[in-house]
Amino acid sequence: GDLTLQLKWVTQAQFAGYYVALEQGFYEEEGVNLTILPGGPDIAPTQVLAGGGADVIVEWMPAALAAREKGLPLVNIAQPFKASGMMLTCLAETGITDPASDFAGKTLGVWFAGNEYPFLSWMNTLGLSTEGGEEGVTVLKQGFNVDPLLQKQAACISTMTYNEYWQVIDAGLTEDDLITFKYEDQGVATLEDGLYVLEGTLEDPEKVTDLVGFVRASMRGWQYAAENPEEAAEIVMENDETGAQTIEHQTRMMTEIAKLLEGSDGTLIEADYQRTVDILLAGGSDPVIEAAPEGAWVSTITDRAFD
Amino acid sequence: MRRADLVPILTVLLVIVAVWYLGAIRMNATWERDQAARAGTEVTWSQLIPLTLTQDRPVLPAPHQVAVGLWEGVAGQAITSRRSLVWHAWVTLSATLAGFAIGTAAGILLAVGIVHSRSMDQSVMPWAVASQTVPILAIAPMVIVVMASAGVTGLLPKAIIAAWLSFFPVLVGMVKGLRTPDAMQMDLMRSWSAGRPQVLARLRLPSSLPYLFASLKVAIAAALVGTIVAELPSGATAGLGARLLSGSYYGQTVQIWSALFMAAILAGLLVALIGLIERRVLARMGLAA
Amino acid sequence: MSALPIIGVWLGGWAVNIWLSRFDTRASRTLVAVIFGATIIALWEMIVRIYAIPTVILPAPSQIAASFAANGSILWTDFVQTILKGALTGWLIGAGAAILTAIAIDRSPFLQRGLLPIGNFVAALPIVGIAPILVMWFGFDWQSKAAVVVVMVFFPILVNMVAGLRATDAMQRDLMASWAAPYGASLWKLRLPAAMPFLFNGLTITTTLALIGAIVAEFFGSPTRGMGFRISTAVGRLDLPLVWAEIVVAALAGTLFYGLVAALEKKVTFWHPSQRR
Amino acid sequence: MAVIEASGVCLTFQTADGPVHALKDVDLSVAPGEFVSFIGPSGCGKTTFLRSIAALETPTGGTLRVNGKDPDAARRARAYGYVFQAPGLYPWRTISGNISLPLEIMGFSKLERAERIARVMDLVELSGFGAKFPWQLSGGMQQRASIARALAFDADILLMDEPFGALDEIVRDRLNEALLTLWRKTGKTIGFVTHSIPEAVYLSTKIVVMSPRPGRITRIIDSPLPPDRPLEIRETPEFIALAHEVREGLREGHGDA
Amino acid sequence: MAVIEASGVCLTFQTADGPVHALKDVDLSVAPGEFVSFIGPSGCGKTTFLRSIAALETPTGGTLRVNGKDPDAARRARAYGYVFQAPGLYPWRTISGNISLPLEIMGFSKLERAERIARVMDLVELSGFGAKFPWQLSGGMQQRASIARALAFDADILLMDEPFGALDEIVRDRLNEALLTLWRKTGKTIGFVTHSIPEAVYLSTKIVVMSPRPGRITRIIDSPLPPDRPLEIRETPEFIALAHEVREGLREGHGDA
Ligand SMILES: Nc1ncnc2c1ncn2[C@@H]1O[C@H](COP(=O)(O)OP(=O)(O)OP(=O)(O)O)[C@@H](O)[C@H]1O
Ligand SMILES: Nc1ncnc2c1ncn2[C@@H]1O[C@H](COP(=O)(O)OP(=O)(O)OP(=O)(O)O)[C@@H](O)[C@H]1O
Ligand SMILES: Cc1ncc(C[n+]2csc(CCO)c2C)c(N)n1
Ligand SMILES: [Mg+2]
Ligand SMILES: [Mg+2]
Repeated sequence: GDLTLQLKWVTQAQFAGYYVALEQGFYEEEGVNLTILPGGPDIAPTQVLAGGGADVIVEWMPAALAAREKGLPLVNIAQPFKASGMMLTCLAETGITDPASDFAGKTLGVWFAGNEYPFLSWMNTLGLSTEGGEEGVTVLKQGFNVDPLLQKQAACISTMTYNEYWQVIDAGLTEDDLITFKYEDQGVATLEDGLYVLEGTLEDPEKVTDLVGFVRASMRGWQYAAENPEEAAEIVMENDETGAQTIEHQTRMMTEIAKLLEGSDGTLIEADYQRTVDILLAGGSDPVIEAAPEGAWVSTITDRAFD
Repeated sequence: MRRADLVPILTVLLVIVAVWYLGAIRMNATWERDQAARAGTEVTWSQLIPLTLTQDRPVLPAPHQVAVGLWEGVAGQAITSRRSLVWHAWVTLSATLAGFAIGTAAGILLAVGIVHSRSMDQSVMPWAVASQTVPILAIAPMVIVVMASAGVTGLLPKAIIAAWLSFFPVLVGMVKGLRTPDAMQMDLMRSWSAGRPQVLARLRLPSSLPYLFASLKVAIAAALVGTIVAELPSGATAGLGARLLSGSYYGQTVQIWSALFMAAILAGLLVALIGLIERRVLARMGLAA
Repeated sequence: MSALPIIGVWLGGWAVNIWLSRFDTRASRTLVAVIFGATIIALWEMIVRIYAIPTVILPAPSQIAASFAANGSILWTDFVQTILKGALTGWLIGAGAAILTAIAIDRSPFLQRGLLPIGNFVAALPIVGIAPILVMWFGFDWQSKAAVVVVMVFFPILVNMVAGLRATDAMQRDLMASWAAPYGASLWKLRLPAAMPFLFNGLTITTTLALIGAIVAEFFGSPTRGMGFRISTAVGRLDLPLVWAEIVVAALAGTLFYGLVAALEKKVTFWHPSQRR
Repeated sequence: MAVIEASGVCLTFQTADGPVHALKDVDLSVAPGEFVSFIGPSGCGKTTFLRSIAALETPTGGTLRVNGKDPDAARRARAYGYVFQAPGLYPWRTISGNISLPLEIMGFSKLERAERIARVMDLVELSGFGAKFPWQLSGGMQQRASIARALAFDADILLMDEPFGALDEIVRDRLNEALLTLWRKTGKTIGFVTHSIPEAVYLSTKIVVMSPRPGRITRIIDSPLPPDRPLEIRETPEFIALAHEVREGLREGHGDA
Repeated sequence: MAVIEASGVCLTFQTADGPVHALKDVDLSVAPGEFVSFIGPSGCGKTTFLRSIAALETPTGGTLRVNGKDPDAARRARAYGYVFQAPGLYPWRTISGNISLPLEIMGFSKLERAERIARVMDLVELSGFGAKFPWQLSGGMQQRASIARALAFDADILLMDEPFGALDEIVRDRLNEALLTLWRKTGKTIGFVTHSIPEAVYLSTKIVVMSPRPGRITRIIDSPLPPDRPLEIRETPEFIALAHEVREGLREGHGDA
């Protein structure tokens, strides 16, 4: 049957698996007619899903769980990404070496529109206020690019291992000029780029069959992409309507993405889920979610897919 | 534009380009100095100037860099290519024209209603003003999502945002235009006992045309702005707005400026086109200035 | 079936307005506009409830009002950041600069002929496109928003003001010449007053532009306050009632801003035919 | 039967500064084929009275009958041709397009329109200018076109409100002569407002002198001049005496300026 | 010495359709204290000549001297009061504000301004209307205000371009009388453009008849009428004869209308 997938961001190698599966005809083989909707900076996939504009979305778990608490019954049906690619990239010249002691009084760039939750959790665990001042950190709503760091408007900015970090490097800074803090290393990594549907969708057996086929095909796509990064990058390039991407950048991104995929066959690992929930629950007065969610994920789809 | 104006216009343009070059050198120099400092060397002015004008990611690209970017975008690609500015301009143009058509039709219809119904005049006008203070551009992403949920995708959501911005100038201009016939002209119609539709078709509409064209020029520019902003949030789809955004996303300032100039050229062409139609129509009606 | 009450309310509001509009007094005019608005809000509430439209798509007016009441301090902070600091400052600077420039080039036909076509052209451009660039140049806080507003409002006001300074009719200029009036006197006593209707044309048009510019610029980077920031963040958090509360603030502020400038216009250009009746 | 029959006509405008009595107790009877001039100082109600006849204003008192009907019925029966002080031509229509407009509205066939346009253009000496736009013509020619427009649909009653006010004296003389000829040929009833005493005397069979605050008729002077009037008649003693009488009548009602 | 001395004055406008010869070989000499009227069909260059005298246009040939200087020097010496056909009042100033404007520009003291404003307002019968805005007054009152404005600073030469064109006959008569009185009292030199033959004859000591294409002077008629002229003088044979002569002069130069 027909399925629509809403991506979290613009067409790039971050979503190569889906484009590869589409181009290679994996979805067709499963009898799924997939439409991929690219995202953008101000498109909230959760809202698109709620409005019925898509059947499945690629979303970060913190945003998904926060939306679930708001009453939108999101359910994780598969988790292709094992590890988080989030990090904070700082200029070495600011003298920051340890987040716990050096962030206070600094200006940090953060993405909003649902992407701020991991950062807020981290600051919560560090006990730093995000309201500015000497004791806390000043938060900037980071725009679409890495300029705040290049322009020295922020001491650190949010980057993904597979994307923005390399834009900083491409801009002419060297690894020595930078110091990075991966969320994975800081113990505050949350699950990224999972596949979510509305609870209601799972009550429709036909849709469920489609979803099983979709997840199976997607994981074949991911596997193929990880093994053939250059070809995957080519396919992404073909699907990019803006014509702004470069093949070098996409190939490199695919290589980095492959690292995040390692260790996942698409099935959500409960321990990872639990860690994410704990991080989101932690943090004093203003946790991202108030209570541990119930039924926020199912394994039925992946179980059927990878039988 | 008259011949005699050419010299002053060119002079002013020349000054702008000169100031631009100076600005580019100044703004891009910081980065070169920082790079030199990181490498532990010094740069002299004579080294600096060529460096600042050839950066890959300049803070302010030099005019010739933009010109090259524009040229490659327009002439360096097949126009069906995703990298062709012509193709992106076409995507934007089609939504702009659709929105402009919707906005113009809505503006004219509302104006006709307002001129004929006092209760419409009193109730619609204040809210039309208020409607323009809604930050439609800020909620453009939401509009797109909400429309998508209603099954409306593609060109139409962008066109609706464009229409929202362009109906207002048309409405205001047409209300004014439809009311320009003076008391004497209305009285003449009355002395011939002409009906309302006849007065509308033979007096109000023709006399409103100069106002209509003036507003259309504003409206088409507004429609273009609306379309471009509507293209911003969905960064991966086509159009000049998407180009602008992806340029910004990847720090490709040359790409931003090329898209911006393409938009400027598009706006200029559209306004000029309406001006041309205006002159034709008004000349045929004997109203040419 | 469920559409019946909706149509009923619509027709009811319309009928009341048709009846009221016959009086055509100041009070009745206001009342008509208010009833029109109230009808639309009532229809909105009914549509949302009857068709059970999800809040994340379109919240009901009642939910928006509740959110408005609950988030007073947030809305106020955003209002100060975006409207007072960003839009208003930018508008004042842009208008001031445009007026001074217009006076400066007024004496030079060369500059006028060179600058005006370019100004006209720039005034029609999608200036919001430069927002990312100005955020890059002027930083994240309100200064870059004000800069966007300055650029957006500068040319429309300049073009209007220059046209206004030239709008004196030939007879009025000849009179000045016949009195051998020096430049200063004819600027101050003839051209500036005569330019006011044009200037205010530019000023009123740009009030809404200023708001749009300030809000949109926040999408390209901002501190953690401001209406554009709040709208995009709240959408991400599916807090749509807050989004709409911000929109209401923007519309109110915009209407107020427009109204103030229009009132000032009325005071300053009381003599112009369009202001008399 | 009188074409225009006014008795006790009053018209009061309600304005922000209180009521303005534009017409008060106006009695007048105009026979078919008469040429009636209205003269009087500014604001005495000449225009208002002419407009009332044409049903462009509604009197607030008294009775006013046109062709035995009430004025609005006469208007709907298209009894009037009205010429305003300014030509009021539509700039986007050519001269013949302008003359054609009322004919189109009244539903004349294309053929008949062409025929009538040719006839009236000839009458006002504008043949050959049909394809020109109004602004390509001098003021006097425009005014003639507007008269042609009012003549085209052959209304019985021609109402003219200072039609020659803006023209220079020589042109005015010519048009006055042409108007007299037309009137003699067609036998229309003409109501004519003017500020000029010689013009009123030269043209009319009946001169109505009005005075302001409130607007009323102070004198009705019947002209003894013959229908055939060369321009030189203006230097005859009868003419000068008549002009003198009109001037006297005007002075009476002219309290202040 | 003549106040205005024109010899061989030519003025050609370069237009898109080729040159327009607005004035050709105009010779005229005006003595101090004369009242000169210019009359002629539309477009014959009356306005252009008046504007050339006031240095609002520059002749393209011949010589023109005012008070022995060139016109621009005379303008800078504030030799002119100029009244245009339309009142041309500044709508954002009250009537007294308008009259005060040239006085402010010429640097009169506040006290003197008030005194002069009162005097000229009285002269044109506008006392009591000082605080009104122009649009609150009738056209005739506005025109009188504009005359008051030109009188306020007491220039030697008063140039008036159809100042009474828009007024009704009675008001016009009154203003004509007032203007004559003023002229007799002050001995100013007045240049006056009109379309009305009786007005020209009534006011002037010298009537200049012009004709168009190219604009030139066809007759200069010196008036034998005495300086003291009651309105009734217009019914005297001398007056009528003079008017006749002017009309003849006009007809000559009047090819078409
Ligand atoms: N629509 C109106 N509302 C209020 N007052 C009016 C209106 N029309 C005319 N008047 C007033 O009625 C009076 C008569 O006006 P009307 O136009 O009939 O005078 P008139 O004799 O034609 O004068 P003129 O010679 O200046 O044309 C004037 O005092 C005028 O101010
Ligand atoms: N600025 C100008 N440019 C070109 N032609 C002009 C200009 N001013 C006047 N003319 C032409 O010069 C001629 C004389 O014009 P002028 O205004 O002096 O006539 P006039 O005698 O005052 O006529 P009227 O009685 O209509 O006011 C006309 O043919 C007119 O079209
Ligand atoms: C306004 C804005 N919001 C969010 C992101 C971040 N973001 C969302 S998905 C994703 C992965 C691709 O790099 C990233 C970085 C951004 N860049 N700009
Ligand atoms: Mg009148
Ligand atoms: Mg003239």
